[in-house]
Amino acid sequence: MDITYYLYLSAVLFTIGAVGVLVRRNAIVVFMCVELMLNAVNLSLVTFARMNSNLDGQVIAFFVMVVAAAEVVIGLAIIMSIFRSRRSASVDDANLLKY
Amino acid sequence: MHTGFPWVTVLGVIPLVGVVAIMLLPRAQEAQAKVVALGASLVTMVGSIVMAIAYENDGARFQFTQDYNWIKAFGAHYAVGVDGIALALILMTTVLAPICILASWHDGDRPVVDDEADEDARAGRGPRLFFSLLLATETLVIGVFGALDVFFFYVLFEAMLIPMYFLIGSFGGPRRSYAAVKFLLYSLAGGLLMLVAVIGLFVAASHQLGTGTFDYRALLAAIDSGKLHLSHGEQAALFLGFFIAFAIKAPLWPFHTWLPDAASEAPTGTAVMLVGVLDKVGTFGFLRFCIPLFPWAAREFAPWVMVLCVIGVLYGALVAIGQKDLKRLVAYSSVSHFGFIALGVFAFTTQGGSGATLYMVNHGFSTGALFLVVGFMATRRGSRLVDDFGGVAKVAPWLGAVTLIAGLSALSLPGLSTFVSEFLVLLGTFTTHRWFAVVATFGIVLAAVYVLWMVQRTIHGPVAPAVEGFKDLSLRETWVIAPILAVIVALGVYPKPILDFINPSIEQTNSIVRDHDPVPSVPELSQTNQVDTTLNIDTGIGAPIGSSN
Amino acid sequence: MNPVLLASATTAPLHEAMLFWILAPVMVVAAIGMVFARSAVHAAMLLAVVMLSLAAFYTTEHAPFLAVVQVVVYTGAVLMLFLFVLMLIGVDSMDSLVETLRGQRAAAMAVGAGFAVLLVAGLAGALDGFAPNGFGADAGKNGNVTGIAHLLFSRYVFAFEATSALLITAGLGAMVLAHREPTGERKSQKQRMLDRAARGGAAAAPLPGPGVYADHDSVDTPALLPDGSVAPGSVPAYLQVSAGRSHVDAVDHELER
Amino acid sequence: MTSTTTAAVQYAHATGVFKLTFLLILLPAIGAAVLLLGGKRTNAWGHLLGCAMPIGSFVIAVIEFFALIGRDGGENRQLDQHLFSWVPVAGFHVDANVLLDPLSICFVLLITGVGSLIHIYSIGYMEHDPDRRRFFGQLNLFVAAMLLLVLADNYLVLYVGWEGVGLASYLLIGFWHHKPSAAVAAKKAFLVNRVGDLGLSFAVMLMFTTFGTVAFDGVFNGASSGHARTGTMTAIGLLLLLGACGKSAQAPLQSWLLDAMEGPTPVSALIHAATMVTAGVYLVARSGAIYDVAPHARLLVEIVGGVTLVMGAIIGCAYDDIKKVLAASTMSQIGYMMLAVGFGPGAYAIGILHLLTHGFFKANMFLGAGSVMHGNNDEVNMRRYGGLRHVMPVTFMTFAFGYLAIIGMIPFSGFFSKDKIIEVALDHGGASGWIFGIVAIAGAGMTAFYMTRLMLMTFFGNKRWPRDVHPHESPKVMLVPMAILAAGSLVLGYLLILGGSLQHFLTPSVGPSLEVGAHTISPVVLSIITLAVVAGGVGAAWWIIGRKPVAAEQAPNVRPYAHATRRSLTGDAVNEAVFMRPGQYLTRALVYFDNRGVDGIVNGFAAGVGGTSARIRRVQTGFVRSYALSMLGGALAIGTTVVLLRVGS
Repeated sequence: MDITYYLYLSAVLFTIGAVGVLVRRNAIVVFMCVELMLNAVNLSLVTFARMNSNLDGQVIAFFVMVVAAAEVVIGLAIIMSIFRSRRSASVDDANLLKY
Repeated sequence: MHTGFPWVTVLGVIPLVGVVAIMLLPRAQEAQAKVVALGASLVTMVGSIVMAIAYENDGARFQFTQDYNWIKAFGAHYAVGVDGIALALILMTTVLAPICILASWHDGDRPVVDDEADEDARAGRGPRLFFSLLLATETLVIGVFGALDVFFFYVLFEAMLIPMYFLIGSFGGPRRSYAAVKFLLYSLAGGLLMLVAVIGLFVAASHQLGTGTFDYRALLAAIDSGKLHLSHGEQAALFLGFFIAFAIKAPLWPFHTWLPDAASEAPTGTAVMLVGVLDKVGTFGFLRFCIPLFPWAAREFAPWVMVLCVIGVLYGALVAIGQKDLKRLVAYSSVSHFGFIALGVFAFTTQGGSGATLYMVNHGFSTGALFLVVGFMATRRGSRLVDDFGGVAKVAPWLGAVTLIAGLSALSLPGLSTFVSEFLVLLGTFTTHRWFAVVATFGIVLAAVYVLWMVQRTIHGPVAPAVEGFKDLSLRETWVIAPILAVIVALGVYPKPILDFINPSIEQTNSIVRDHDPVPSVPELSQTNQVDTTLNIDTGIGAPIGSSN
Repeated sequence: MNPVLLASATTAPLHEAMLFWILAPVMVVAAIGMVFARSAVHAAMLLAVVMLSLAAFYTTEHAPFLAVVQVVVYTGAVLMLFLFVLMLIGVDSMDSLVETLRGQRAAAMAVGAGFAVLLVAGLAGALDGFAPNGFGADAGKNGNVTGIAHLLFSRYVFAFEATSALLITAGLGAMVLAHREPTGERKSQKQRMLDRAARGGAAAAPLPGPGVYADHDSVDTPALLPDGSVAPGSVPAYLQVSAGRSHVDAVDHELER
Repeated sequence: MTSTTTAAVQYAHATGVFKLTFLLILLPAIGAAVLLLGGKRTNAWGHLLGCAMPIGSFVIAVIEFFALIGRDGGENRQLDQHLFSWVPVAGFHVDANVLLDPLSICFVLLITGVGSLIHIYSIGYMEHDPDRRRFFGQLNLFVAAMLLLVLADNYLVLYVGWEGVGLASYLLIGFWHHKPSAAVAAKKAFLVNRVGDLGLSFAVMLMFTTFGTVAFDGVFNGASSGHARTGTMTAIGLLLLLGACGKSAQAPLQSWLLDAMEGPTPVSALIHAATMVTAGVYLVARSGAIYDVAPHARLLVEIVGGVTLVMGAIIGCAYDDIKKVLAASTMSQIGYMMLAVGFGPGAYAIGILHLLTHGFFKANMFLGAGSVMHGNNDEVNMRRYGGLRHVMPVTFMTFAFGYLAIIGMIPFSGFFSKDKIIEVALDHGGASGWIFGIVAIAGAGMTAFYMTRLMLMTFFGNKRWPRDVHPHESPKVMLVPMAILAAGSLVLGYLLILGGSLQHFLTPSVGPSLEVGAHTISPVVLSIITLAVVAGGVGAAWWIIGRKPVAAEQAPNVRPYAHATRRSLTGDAVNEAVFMRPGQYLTRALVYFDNRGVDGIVNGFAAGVGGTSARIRRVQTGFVRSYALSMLGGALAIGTTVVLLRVGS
């Protein structure tokens, strides 16, 4: 097995996550799909680190995780406060910023 | 490179000082803004007159110059100075400015009764804003006329739009926002073309001269000495860039349609400033940039430009005849007059150029007077429609009289200033482009039609019921209109002082595109013995008399 | 590095290949399932599958530290946070998967497919003839964790400090966003009890817990009063809703009989 | 070709009393300025100042006239006074100069003399008008402009005076501007004159391109040097003629003069009879050097004169409005003058002679008509007059002098001047000589007819004035000027022709009179023929009108030619059909085109941009997922492009 297969797997996961963002309306599921994309990228980074024989890729993946954690915290708080005022977690319902 | 007292800077700064003083006024005393503005503009006027006296007619081409590096990165300078053309136009600007301010005495007042929504929309308006904008306009116009750096000129050229946009958009008539936006967008479109040309000029100069420069005098010298040689294609492109911007500004047919809207919606004083002063930048630009910097293109395009001018002359006059709105009528008459001015500029003769420059000055006063009297009438009647008037001269004889005189100056009655300039323009065109001049001359008949028909329907005839209560000219109105009419008559009888400093500059400008003026086909008697060499103009009919004898 | 090593550099050992070929399809299926799961909770569970599988991959990819972080931070903290929020805003609703934006789904599929093709093709093109610079991340002398620590506190120290600021900001932000100002004056417990008594109609003593006197002590079985009737309020309302009324109904039914 | 090989024109510098020449213009100009700008304050004494100024000019003119006679003949009698440099442009220098020579002094005397009399007359005529001060101001303005016209030493300053008198004429025709008819007539006069002025301005431009100057001496010397092309000179001549036609109401620009009678009668007398309308004759006479080398242009001058002569006479037969009859007669008489000056060097003086005598007798008759109107509540319809000789004897007497002069009765002034013109026409030789001669004789007969008709309808026959009108004689301040003019009508012709005095006097300005060897018809025979024709005209008038009472109303149904005549030979209808209506359609169409066409393109462009952006705006649905889709699509597009570029390169 070639280790580049990890990269192809990463690409497929990333695409699935992207399609998920596009087709799901529930904000939380959309968020999960975003996480999936981030994870897919992390897989790539780790594989690159391995291919290049250094640890920088892993460090970047680490930073991605940290930032993702922060992002999740804020994102979910925003989803909650939106839900509180609108009783809906659908991303389609928040469409006032238009035209 | 500094010569003489920095008059241009000083004149430009005085109105700015006025602006600052107005801004410092507390709201409770905002009515004082008028007085401050009037004072500042009067001081500017006196200053410009002193400058004109200090100007040496046969001195250097540009006088009172100053030159500082502004943006070193691309060779932009703060370079100012005047030649005779700029001097004449600055004089006109500074003389008209106090008149405009006095004419706008109540235009900046906050509306007494106004519904709440409108009050909100006009929250910022008030005399302080109004008169600051007027003074700012004056500063910018002086700067534009005095700029000797292409980039500096461009910046001021565009900056002029800003105060004028707010003057029209905040203080204008019912359709003010439409007019203001149209004015702004139209001018900006032209300005952008000019920006492209300005940059193109810089690039071309930096390719050939090594270092790019915006310095007008340096560019002129380089072109004159052949160091900067623009190819025909470059000249044509750059010429068109400048030309279209100026043609919109002037405005020439068919770029004129913003003018009637803007001029008719603007408050009276602003309309005078707009049509009388601001638009001269367009025709001034032809003389300052289009012709000397791109002589080949100017020669090549001149016939086409003149076609536009001639169309504009007749078209403007004919459309003016058909107008129902007084201010629009005056605006269209200006379209016709601008056709004359540009015609003279592109005739490349001393008579045409001097006439055109003098025409710019005279048109400022003549159209200014027309706008003012129309404004007087519209204020009294509450309407600008011709049909709403009638018999004004019977009720308010002085108002009728000044309307008539303003109208007569618009139709270039001999003895009034416009005649001299119009005749010079036509004469200068006649010597080089006979048929353009002949066709354009019909414009003076049409001018008589629109002026006299307007006069007949408004100030003559039976007194219309709504006109019966008209008051005659107030003291303020008298002081507004009397100086203008006095200048019109004075320049009509004795235009020599202005012509004396215009002439050398025009000759130098034209010398770039043409070796000499056309020579009369029959030399004067003292030279009859010489060989008749220069028969470059004649009707082409018949043979010389001498041969048939 | 000799050519032999290079030749073998891109080939993973057998155990790794086996793990890959087992987990990779699971991950893909789980990811697809996540996208199409009607219930958000199911989606979260499927995401957990993907994440844990990733952690497993990290171990074989010479990234034990990241594997642990993946499990602890991602699967443990982040995903749990998702579940908490799901609980807060209600887990009962099943999302409708009917697309409301015209053409959105088809376009998303098409673009997604195109994107996948682009990525795969791009990767294939980029990796064609690629010679990896060794095999296995260079963990240095002291192993993976120490290596990462060295990097974090030397080359990436500024970024690291910046992330700390980011995390603090995020925490504060979450608090601000989730915070609700009390609308009235905060009542003391004593005052609340007095109010309750004054309102009347309410039991002075605590309500019976679920299953009291009932034939079943499940948490969703209502307590019975001494007369055999169902004690109101003995089952939390959200349990009645979420688990269906089966037990309550059954008890009622029984009693009626 | 009759190329005059005179010495080059050279003007002497004005010295001594001739340095006062500029005062001739300045005095009435000051009067106009004071009266027009002074406002109500000058109401009390305005008319006195208004009279004093032209009288002052007249006094100066008389002094200068005698000083001029006192000098030797030749060029010493042409005196140029430099005032200031007016338009100094490289290659085109025009100075504001005044030129006093025999030709201009004739006009100056006529303008200031007759003008002063009419000013005095106006004191009485305008007594009850609240705007009398304005009237005098504008009358002074006219005098100043007219003097500028005749005293100019170059064509551009002449043009200033030319349009200046046009302005004054406009103001005075529209003096009662609250009357729509007056306002329209004033506008019409100015516009028709502007058309003529076009010709003059083209002529000036052509002179400049040909000779490099517009000064009289330069142009005349250039013209007679023979270096200019005949075509150019013909063009200049025709263009000048166009200007002259406009100002002098000659065909085809005659239509304004009849309407101009809306103005107060003294204005009709001064401007539209005695002075301004003769400016065209002055222009042709002054430009003799040009016409000398442009025979085709000269022929056209003759034709215009001949046509207008007949046309005016025909129109004069049809009108019942006393002022319009006189106006038509003016056209006709100016036609005579044009005919005369068209004949060339020898006949200029004769044209001027008729101009001067006409100035007197026509002003006299207009003032008489004004007096009649004054006594009849401003009625102008002759069918409302009748038998006025009893109630207005002085007016009748003075009018009769004018009448006798215009029909050319011995020894009234008209006899001498008109007879001379007929004589010159016949002596001109060739077919054109005969044609113009016969036309001139026929014109004399027609003049006799319509003037007799006027006399009969006004002063003789049955009394037809309405009951509430009580005709009365006018005050002395009006009668005295009439009497003086009547005296002039009697003696002026004889005085001027005495020993060819006028002709000799004018020689420096217009060239010597031509000595004709043999007359085509001997002068005495010709005079008898002419007098016979005139008698025939008078008799015909008596036969048709004098024998029976005049109806108080115009006969409604008349033959087409009479109808056309009443409509001034349909000149107005032609103007309306050819210029006014198409012009109105054109302006309306252009206004529409400007709004919808030119501005339509601008606004259409703006609307296009606005519409496009409004449509593009709809893409911003607010749905995050749509945006995300576009992002992914964009990423795909960019990525694909990059990959393809890689592959391609």
